[in-house]
This record gives sequence, structure tokens and C-alpha cells, in this order.
Amino acid sequence: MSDPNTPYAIRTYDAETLKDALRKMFLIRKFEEGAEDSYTRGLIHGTMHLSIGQEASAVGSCMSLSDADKITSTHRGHGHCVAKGADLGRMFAEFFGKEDGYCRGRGGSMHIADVEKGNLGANGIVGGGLPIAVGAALSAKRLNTGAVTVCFFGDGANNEGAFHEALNMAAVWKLPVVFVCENNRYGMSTSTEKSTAVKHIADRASAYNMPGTTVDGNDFSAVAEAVDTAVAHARAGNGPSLVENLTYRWRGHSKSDRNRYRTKEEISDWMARDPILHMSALLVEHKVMSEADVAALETETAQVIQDAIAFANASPAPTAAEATRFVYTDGEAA
Amino acid sequence: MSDPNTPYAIRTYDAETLKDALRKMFLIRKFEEGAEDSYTRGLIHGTMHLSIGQEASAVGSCMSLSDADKITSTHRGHGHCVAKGADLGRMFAEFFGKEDGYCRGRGGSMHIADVEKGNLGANGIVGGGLPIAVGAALSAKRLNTGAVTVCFFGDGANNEGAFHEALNMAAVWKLPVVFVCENNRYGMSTSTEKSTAVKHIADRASAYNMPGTTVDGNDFSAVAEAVDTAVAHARAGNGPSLVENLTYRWRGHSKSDRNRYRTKEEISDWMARDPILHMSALLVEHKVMSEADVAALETETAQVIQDAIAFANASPAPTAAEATRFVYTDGEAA
Amino acid sequence: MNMQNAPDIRELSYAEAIREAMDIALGSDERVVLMGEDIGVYGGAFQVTGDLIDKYGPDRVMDTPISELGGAGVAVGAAMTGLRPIFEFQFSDFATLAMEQIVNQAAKIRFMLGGAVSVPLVMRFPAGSGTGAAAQHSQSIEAWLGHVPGLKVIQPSTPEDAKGMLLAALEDPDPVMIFEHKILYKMRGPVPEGHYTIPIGKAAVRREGKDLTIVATSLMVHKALAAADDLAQNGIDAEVIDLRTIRPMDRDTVLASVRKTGRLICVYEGVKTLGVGAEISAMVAESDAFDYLDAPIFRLGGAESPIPYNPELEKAVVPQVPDILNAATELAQGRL
Amino acid sequence: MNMQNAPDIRELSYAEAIREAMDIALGSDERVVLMGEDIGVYGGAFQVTGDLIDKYGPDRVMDTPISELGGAGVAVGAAMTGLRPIFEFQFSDFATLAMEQIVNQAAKIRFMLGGAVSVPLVMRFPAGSGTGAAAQHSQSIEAWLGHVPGLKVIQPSTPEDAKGMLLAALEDPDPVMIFEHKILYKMRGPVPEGHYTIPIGKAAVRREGKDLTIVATSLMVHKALAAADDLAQNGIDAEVIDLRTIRPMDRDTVLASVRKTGRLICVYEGVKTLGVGAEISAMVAESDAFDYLDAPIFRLGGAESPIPYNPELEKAVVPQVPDILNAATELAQGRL
Ligand SMILES: Cc1ncc(C[n+]2csc(CCOP(=O)(O)OP(=O)(O)O)c2C)c(N)n1
Ligand SMILES: Cc1ncc(C[n+]2csc(CCOP(=O)(O)OP(=O)(O)O)c2C)c(N)n1
Ligand SMILES: [Mg+2]
Ligand SMILES: [Mg+2]
Repeated sequence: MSDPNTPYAIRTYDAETLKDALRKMFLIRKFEEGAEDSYTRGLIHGTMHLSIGQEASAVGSCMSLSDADKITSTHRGHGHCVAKGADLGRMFAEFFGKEDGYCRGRGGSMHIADVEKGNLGANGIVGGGLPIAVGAALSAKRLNTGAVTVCFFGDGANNEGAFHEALNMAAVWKLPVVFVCENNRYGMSTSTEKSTAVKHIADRASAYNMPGTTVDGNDFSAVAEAVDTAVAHARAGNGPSLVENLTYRWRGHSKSDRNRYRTKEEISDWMARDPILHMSALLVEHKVMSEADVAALETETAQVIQDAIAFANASPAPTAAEATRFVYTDGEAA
Repeated sequence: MSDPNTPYAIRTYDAETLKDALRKMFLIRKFEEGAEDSYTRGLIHGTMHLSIGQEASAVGSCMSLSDADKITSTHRGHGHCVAKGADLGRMFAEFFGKEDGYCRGRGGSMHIADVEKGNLGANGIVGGGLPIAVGAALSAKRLNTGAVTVCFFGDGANNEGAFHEALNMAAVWKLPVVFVCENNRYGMSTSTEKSTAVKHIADRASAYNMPGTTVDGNDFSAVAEAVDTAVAHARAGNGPSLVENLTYRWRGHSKSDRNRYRTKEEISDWMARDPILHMSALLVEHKVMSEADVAALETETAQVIQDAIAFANASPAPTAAEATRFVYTDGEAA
Repeated sequence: MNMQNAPDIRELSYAEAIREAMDIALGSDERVVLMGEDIGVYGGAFQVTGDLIDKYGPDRVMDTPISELGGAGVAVGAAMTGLRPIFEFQFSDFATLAMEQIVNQAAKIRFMLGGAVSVPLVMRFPAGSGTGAAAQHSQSIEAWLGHVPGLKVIQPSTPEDAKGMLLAALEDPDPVMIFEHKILYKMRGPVPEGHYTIPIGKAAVRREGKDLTIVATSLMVHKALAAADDLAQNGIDAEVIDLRTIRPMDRDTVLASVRKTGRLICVYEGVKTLGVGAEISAMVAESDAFDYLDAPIFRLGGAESPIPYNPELEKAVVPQVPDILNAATELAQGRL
Repeated sequence: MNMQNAPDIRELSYAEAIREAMDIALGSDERVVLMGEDIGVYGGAFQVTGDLIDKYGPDRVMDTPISELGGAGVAVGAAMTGLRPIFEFQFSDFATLAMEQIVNQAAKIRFMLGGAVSVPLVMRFPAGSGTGAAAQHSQSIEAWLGHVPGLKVIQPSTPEDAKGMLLAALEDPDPVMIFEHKILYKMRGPVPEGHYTIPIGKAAVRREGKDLTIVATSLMVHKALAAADDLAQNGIDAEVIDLRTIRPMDRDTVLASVRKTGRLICVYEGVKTLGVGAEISAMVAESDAFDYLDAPIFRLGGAESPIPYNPELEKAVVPQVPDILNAATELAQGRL
């Protein structure tokens, strides 16, 4: 396993860990397919942002995090949530607006959080999580918890002032935070070429005197290597890094997308680079799993999703009488 | 004059232009000394930010601008205003809160503007002028006026989100704007080392794919060369640039500054690098002026200031009955 | 929809009416530019700009990066120097990022400069709840901007007004903020052809009545009208006023109605406390119309809560037709 | 200053009282950190943090870059994960840059997450006019934040309250926004030693009276008390209530007073329209106290204008003692 040509992931993780990573990638894919299906069947109120095609980025970025480590996530956050260890039933329940949801039905898809596992939450505000992540890293440093925060954000978010302010402060204060840009080429309909003065978001790392790396975000191993390195750097007290995962969302921005800003060919080219197939092939090639194991895993995860949906369906809805609960902590039963 | 060792300013401008530049530098210095004196004598209400020591940056940056070109200025903006051709009497009148002031006494030192000469105004919000400058450049491009906008801002402002958003948009849209950072080492009490993750603000230009240059901001010729180059670049349709003028403010941030964040030695070192003495020496060395000419200019400008103060003192104060005038244009007499 | 106009006028949706106004403006004034996120080929998050980019190109219909503060500031600077930008926030919630430029710059520059320059800027804010988009995509912040001198703030409630008030906003030399309720975008109604304006600062009496006055804003106008129909069946004759402009508020129309009816309900979606209804109420309570009041002034505003995701909860936190009906009935019968 | 406490208590300035509260907090709770621009060796723009950095060092008294949005967001994230930040905006005007984090994040996170996390965050906003700093350094925006569920918003008017309410804010599990009038910073008054709290959400009756009620906020409390002294000489006995908390507003205290006096004036510095007084007025007008009102509810708020630079104009746009005196006299004599 010490052959330097062996991919990082194979060199670094044991078989169980690798299988679990693939399992999470399947779960993300199937969660979102399930969500999409529920949406189409009119079970979902509101909007939905799917990350199908980006699973390697979410899972690869969380490999060296424990539950004590934090992440901040985005509107396109289902993958991050699963990668950080969330329960699929509670995720669906939130999506369905139910009491067993992670936010007791108050937040919905755009606000799913899993505080116990260290997921501080998706965010409806593009860039909103960036300074929050820096704050979590500040707590870790001041309270000496040793925790690292991974801050997910999109290519579109990199043009928000919050990006600049957050990265600068993290660098000046040498905080344990890793900024993970999921560059899927578009902020809604606007391509990075049209919105961003540099080619790669990681090119901006130099403006904050921090390491910046751009990797193939559909290659689990490449993502894991880059983010693990950045996490270790942060954990050692060396401050923040910026990692850019080049990836692609297969679906529209949200359900109302007419896809007028990109071509069918572009979409199918990227679909040919499916991160799950890539990861499966890697594990099969390196004999971590057989093809049959992969197929079994796919079947198993499909069942997890069915159970999760059933759980969510059975969960009670909050009652209108409690509509204004949770605004303040005072007088709130624990 | 074509000897490449001859400083840029001497090679480039005729004697009248150079004398006028030195004259403006004297006027800025003396305007601010007069302002300080008025303040000390209790004639001024409010606060005051002096740019004494930074005169070369203001004047050098406006050399290739006409009245059709725009600037946006800052809370430390007296120098920019004079450099862009303002009338000293109207400036003092504004400082004194009088009807003949540039803002009819409504704005004060922090909001002096001179729209006819293309000064869109000082700004009380650090970084507030950055996107406004980009907007002015957008107008120039869309309306084909050929005008360039010079946007002044401080080292402290470079950590505002507005900086990032403004520079990115200017670059993406290739707008005719020059961002001039007056790096006087501190934002109020906070040094660039403590606030900014890069050594030089111009190091951030690469994050916007635009040219970035750092020059000795107390050397009129160096400033003029860098900004003239950037203005020509913009005028030719090649988009924005970032120029950083390294300079120093001799006075405290404002009148309430205890100067606890810097040493006396640092201040005196920088006072030894007086941009006005430097410019005077340059012009004397290159026989543009004699020492006697310089002395005469100093005397003449002192008189201008006296007259300006007298004008401002004689100007009527606005009446309380008109306190809410100018909020809306409607029904307002022109 | 309760319209004054002749029935033979063609119908448009609210979104189409706004688009038509922008089309007229772009076509007749070269200084007009549209700016916003994904307003180009995407057509805007709510398809308000639609295909205008195909007609006017990307220099007139500009997609901005996701940079609300900077984008708003660019619009301010452009407005100061000769352009007439119409800036779209994708959701009004994101305007929280741009308050500095809206409030410290756009609203104050003319005043701070003693009248030396104006800022003829139009900003559009898709607002309100009802779409299941939860707390960060459903707020009503018109009360904030209504508190800011230097701005004008409007909330058209019909397609006809949406078009006519946008065209009026473009003729206004000062910054005009337009709050458009997302649920209204698909609502259809008659819209006159061509260029016309509907004045900023004038409320509209949408239904005359003598027993009580309901002053409502935006989407709530329609709920109030529905409630008024029901009330009529119970013998209660409600006057329904569409406030239309938050700043400057049309004092005369509201006071005249209260003097007539003696009873007032304010219905608005924003949070009740310090929302638009607080001002309507206070404006009446400090006026001579106070003497005509036969009952306390009732406010029906949004709950003291962010907007929840779950659809039932989401409905529960903003006024609904039965809430208006109940309040009006109680008030008319002197039980409040 | 009109204080309830025994006269032998030592006097502090309002700024010193706040500093003492922060000193106690820093000394007794390691989770407390101060964040803000130039709050370290500079001591803060208004010298409120003063020399605390010498005692606690730069890790506890943190100078932030000039990054209001990011700084506020860092404070939010830190509060969610174990710290207890006290964040100072250098002027409340600059909070316009941070509304996103304050309103979309700090205020809503607990609700959006169904109670899974709280955001125990204190923010301090030096506010108000009177310093000659013009329109971008003199605003009063407490009404904005008072409109936001999830926040608590206070405006202490005395050194004693400034200390006690800040310490109460630190014990509060939810975000508390403190508006401090800059002109009050130098005002001195008795301040108890050690740790004590003054509850958020309770108004204080600063002067009892029977003829009319003046509800005032912040600096205006002192102007109202001065006016009340003059009124007393004219035989008019005014009750003066210091509202102290904007959100949640102390309904009971205000209504009880109005039931007693039958007349109400609201005095506040923020822009009159949609300012704090609008809510006070509307709260009374919709309550049972309405029946006790003998006269319209008078509001004396800031002019519909940004704050001008010229000192005479600056005074003219906010309520002054003679304005209160005139309004109260007219109201008491039934001439309004
Ligand atoms: C402050 C803000 N501006 C705009 C939006 C609307 N919006 C939601 S997602 C999105 C695109 C974000 O692009 P990116 O950061 O690249 O993430 P992606 O959707 O590609 O995952 C936009 C414009 C928002 N939610 N928040
Ligand atoms: C948004 C904002 N934040 C803070 C301030 C307070 N302030 C005024 S000037 C200043 C320092 C600015 O530093 P810099 O940009 O370097 O300009 P300099 O004063 O050095 O010329 C600060 C913090 C402000 N006016 N606006
Ligand atoms: Mg993207
Ligand atoms: Mg500086």
C-alpha cells in the first residue's frame, strides 16, 4: 500500500472506512433521488437544491473529521449533512416538515443542521456560513477543543463580501478552519467566467496568504487528500486553507431551472464522470470491494432510504398552536 | 528630458503643471493646518480626519484626470478634493457648516463633494465609495463618455466586503476605474499586520486578475507614474487596476486619538519623509522652480487659505427652518 | 381582483405587468439598465425579467455576481452619474446585505450633498411568505425602509399598479424601493397598454364601506377584500384601502375613511411589532380622526416569529382571511 | 439623573459603567470575549472598552479588521459554539453592513433549527446624534431591530441600567442588542458595585405623575424629565416612563400609566415614521387603555430627514426639551 502510485485514499484509509465513504455517497444520491421523487409527487412544499453529481466532494471533505469537528453547510447541503453522519430519517422528516425532523419542521431543506454531529447547519444565505465557520474556529482555538471547522461554500458565494472578510480574519487569527469551495461552475445560471475575475477560486487563496489547492472534485481520493492535508494543517495550529473541488451539479439549480445557460452536452459530459462510479471502480480495482459488494451496498442503501421515508411519513406534523415556539429560549421546556 | 534616469514627473509634465501640483500639495497641507487650528479654537463641530503627510498620494493620483473624470473619496478626503480642483473657500465653508459650503453645511468634512469637478464625494462609511466608483465607471462605459474613475480608499477599507465585491465586478466587466489604496499603515489604531493577511494591499490584485502596483506614496513622481499608467490602461478599455501608495498620516486618526498604537520614532521617521519637501526638492533639482519660487508659492498658498477662511466665516449659516430641505428632489427649487 | 378599469382591458400577470413596464423603459430610455442576479438568460428567480435579455442584450440586462452590497453600490454610483438602474434583489431578504448602500448612501447622498446630486434609482424586492422557502427567504422588511427618509417605498398590489407605479418610480428623481409580493407574481388582472403612471404616495380605496375601515398592504389587500365580501353577507360594510405606498404614507385617504367609519383595522404581513400597521395606527391616533374613533385600532400583523418551513405553520404566522373576518366582526360589534 | 438608589453609591459615567460590566464578565467567565474595531489599545472610539486590553490581553479583547459583516458573523458562530461574545459596532450606522448576520442568522438560527442551538450573543451599538458627525454617523436604527423576532433590543438610559442590563444580557441565552446613546457616555450617575442585573423587558417609571404620560427612550428620558420639571412649575404633573426595552416592550407599565393619566406622548430620537413611538402608540391604541384616552396620542420623534452636519440643524431635527414642553402643555390643556 505504500506505492506512491496508489491513490491517496487507498493508501490512507482502511477497508471499512472506504466502504463507509462509498455508502455515504450512495445515501446522498438516493436521498436526493427520493427527495426529488417526493417533490414531484407534491409531498414537498418549498424549494429544493440537489447535489447529485457532487457526492465525492461532500464525503471526501469530511474524512478526517470527528463529531467534535464542525462543518457549516449551504443551501445545497444534503450531502454535507449525510457525510457528517446524519440520520436519513430525520433528514426526510425535516424535508417533509415533521416534528422528528432535525429542525422539527421549522427549517426545511435549506436549514437542516445536526448539531450533535457537528453540522452547524445549511444556510439559505449564499456566503452566510463563511463567517459563522470562522466563529466556530475561534471558539475551538479559544476554548482549546482541538476541533477543526470545514466550511462548505459554492463558487457563486466566493464573490460575496462575506467570503473576503471571513477568509481574511481566519488568516490573520490563524484559525483552524478549512474553506472548501464546491465549484460546480455556476451560481444558479451565472458561470464563474461571467461572475468571477479569476479562473479558479483557489487562486484567491494568495490574497489571504493561505494555501490554496484545486482538485478534481469528482475524485473522492483527490478531495480527501486535499482536505485531509488542510485539516491536519489547521489541527497543527497552522491556520486556514482553501480547497477547491471542481465538480458539477447534474440537476437544475432548483426546480424552476430551465437550464438555458448550459448545454445538454456539457451536462452529459459531466454525467459521464459520475463520482460514485469513479469511487466504486477505485474500490473494486484495489480490491477493497467486489462488484457484487458494491451492488449489495447499493441495494442496502436503497432500503435505508425507503425506511427513512417511511419514518418521516409517520412522523407527526407540528401543530399550528406551536408556530411561534423556539423564537426565544426563555420559558422553553428543554 | 528623455534621459530614463530623469524621474517620470519631470519627463512627463510641463513646468506649469508641476508647479500647480506642488501648489495643490501646499494648499492641502495648509487647508488642514487651518482646519486643525479652527478645530482647536472651537470653531468646528464634529470630527476631523487630517491627511497631512499624504499630499503626494492625493495630488499624484489625479494628474491625468480632467473634470469629466470622477473620483470617489474617503473620510480622509480633503486632499482628494483639493487635488480634483475644489475651491478652498467652499471647502472651509462646508467645514464651518455654512450655506456656501459644498454641501450647504449639511454634510461637513466627511461628505464634501464637488460634483462639477467630478468629485462624487467623501464618504463616512469605510469602503462605501468602492462600489459607487464602480457604478460611475459603469456609467462611463455604457454612456461612452470616455471618463475614468479614480477610487480612493484606505488600507483599513481593504478588509471590507465592499472592496472584494467592487474589485471583482470592475474586473469582470472591464470597467474604467483605478483603485488607489492609500496605505498609511493603520486603519484607526489597527495596523495592517494585525488586520490584513497580506503584506501589501496590491498583492490582492491577482485575486481580481488586474494589475497591482505598490509605490512610495510620498514620492509624487512615483504615484503619478503608477496612477497615470493605470488611468491610461482604463481609458484604453483594458479595465481596472489597483495602485497602492505607501504613505503615513502624521496626525492621529481623528482628534480623539491617544496614539497608543504607534511610536514617536515611527512618526518622526515618517515626518522626515515629507512629501512636500520631497517634491520641492525634485522641482528645484530639475530647475523647474528655484528655492525662492517655492517659498513664494508657500506664501501665496498661505494667503489663499486665509482668504478662504475669511470667505467661510462670512458665509451665512443655514436656517433651522430649512433643516429638512434636500431630502427629496420633488418640489425643490433648482 | 377588484379593478377600477373597464373590463375589456387585456389581462396580464403581475410579473408580466412589471416586465412590460421594464420593456417600455428599456425601449424608450437608453439610460435604463436592469441589474440583478440571474435576471439574464435565467429570466430572474421569479421570471420577472423573463426574456428581456433576448431583446436588449447583456449590457442592458446585466447579470451581477452574487454581491448584493457591491451590486447595490454599483447601482447607486451609476444612478449618480447618468444611468437609471433598476436593481433586482433576488429575494428581499438578501437586501439585508445591502442596507449600507441603500440607507447610508442612496437615501442620504442628496441630502448630505446639499442637493448637489440626485440618485434616481429603482430597486425591486420580491418579498413575503407563502412559498415554503422558510425564514431566510420569506421576510417582509418594508417597514425598515419605510423608516428611512430619502427613500420612497411602495407595495403595489395589482398588475395595473405594478406597471404604473414602476413607471412612476422611473420618473422619480429619488430612490424608489418596490416591494413585490411573490405570491402576487402569478395573479392576473387588467393592465392598460403603453406608458402610464400611477402616482407614488396615493392610497386606493378598493371597496367603499361605512362600518369600518380596513387598511391593508400588498397581498393582504386581496385577503381583506375577500373578508369584506364575507362581512357584507353578515351585514357589515367594510371599506378597504390599499395603502400602496409606505413612504410617504397617504394620510388624507386613511383619515378620511376613519372619520367616516370610526373603526380601523390594519392588515399587513410583516411582523406586527414595529411593522407598517404600527405607523398607520399611530398616524390615526395622533390625528383629528382620533375623535371619530369608536373603538380601539386593531392591528393584524405577522406573528412575532420568523417564517416557519412547515406549510401549516407558515400560514399560521401571517394573517389569513378568517383572521380578518373575525377581527372585523368583533370590532364592528364593539367586542374588541 | 433621577435614580432610585441610595445617594451614597459612588458615581460612574455611563461608559465606565459599561466597562465595569464587561470587566466583571471577562473576570468571571472565560467564555466571554470582546470583539470590535479598535477596542484594544485604542480603547474604542468612545473609550468604552478603555484599558480592558491591558488586563485581559488581545485574545479576550479582540481588535477586528474593518469587516462588520464578517465580524458579526464570527461572533454568531462563536456564540453557537461556546463563547459569549460581546460585539461592539463602532457606530450603530455601520451595523447596516451586518444586518444579514444579525437578522437572518443570529435572530433566526434557534428558530430555524427547532431549538437545537441558541445564540447567546450581545451586540453593542453606539447610536444617535448630537456629536456633529453627520448623516452616516448619527442614525437611530433601534426600530429596525425591534421589528425582528428572535432579538431582544434594549436602550439603557442611565449608568446603573447600562451596567445592570448588560450583565442581564450576558445571562440571556438569546441575542441581545444594546443601543447606547453616544451623548450618554459621559453622563454620570450612581452605579452599584459588583454584579447585579436589571431585567430586560421592564420599563421604569422615572417620575410619577397624574396628568399625562411621557414614554421616552434613551437620551430622551433625560429631556423628558427636564421638561417634566418645567411642566410641574406650570401645574402639569407628568409621569415619565423610561421604556428601556424596545423588544419585548413592557406593555403593562405603559398601559397602567395611560389608564391613570389619559394622555400620552411618545418621545424618541429615531425618525418619527415607523420609529419606536409608532409601536408605543399603536400598542396603546389597540389596548383597553384606549378607552381611557382623553386626547390623541402625540408622537415627538426625529424629523423625516437624515441628520445634518450643521449643529443648529442637527438640533432642529431631533426633539428638544422645549418641544416636549410645548407638546405636553398643549396636550394637557386639550389643545392638540
Ligand atoms: C445572499 C444570497 N444571494 C442570493 C441567493 C439566491 N441563490 C441561492 S443559491 C444561489 C447560487 C449559489 O451559487 P453557488 O454558491 O455556486 O452554489 P451552488 O448553488 O452552485 O451550489 C443563489 C444566487 C441567496 N440564497 N443568498
Ligand atoms: C463601515 C465603517 N466602519 C468603521 C468606521 C470607523 N472608521 C472611520 S475611519 C476608520 C479607519 C479607516 O482606515 P483606512 O481605511 O486605512 O483609512 P485611514 O483612516 O487610514 O485614512 C474607521 C475604522 C467607518 N467610518 N465605517
Ligand atoms: Mg455553484
Ligand atoms: Mg489607513
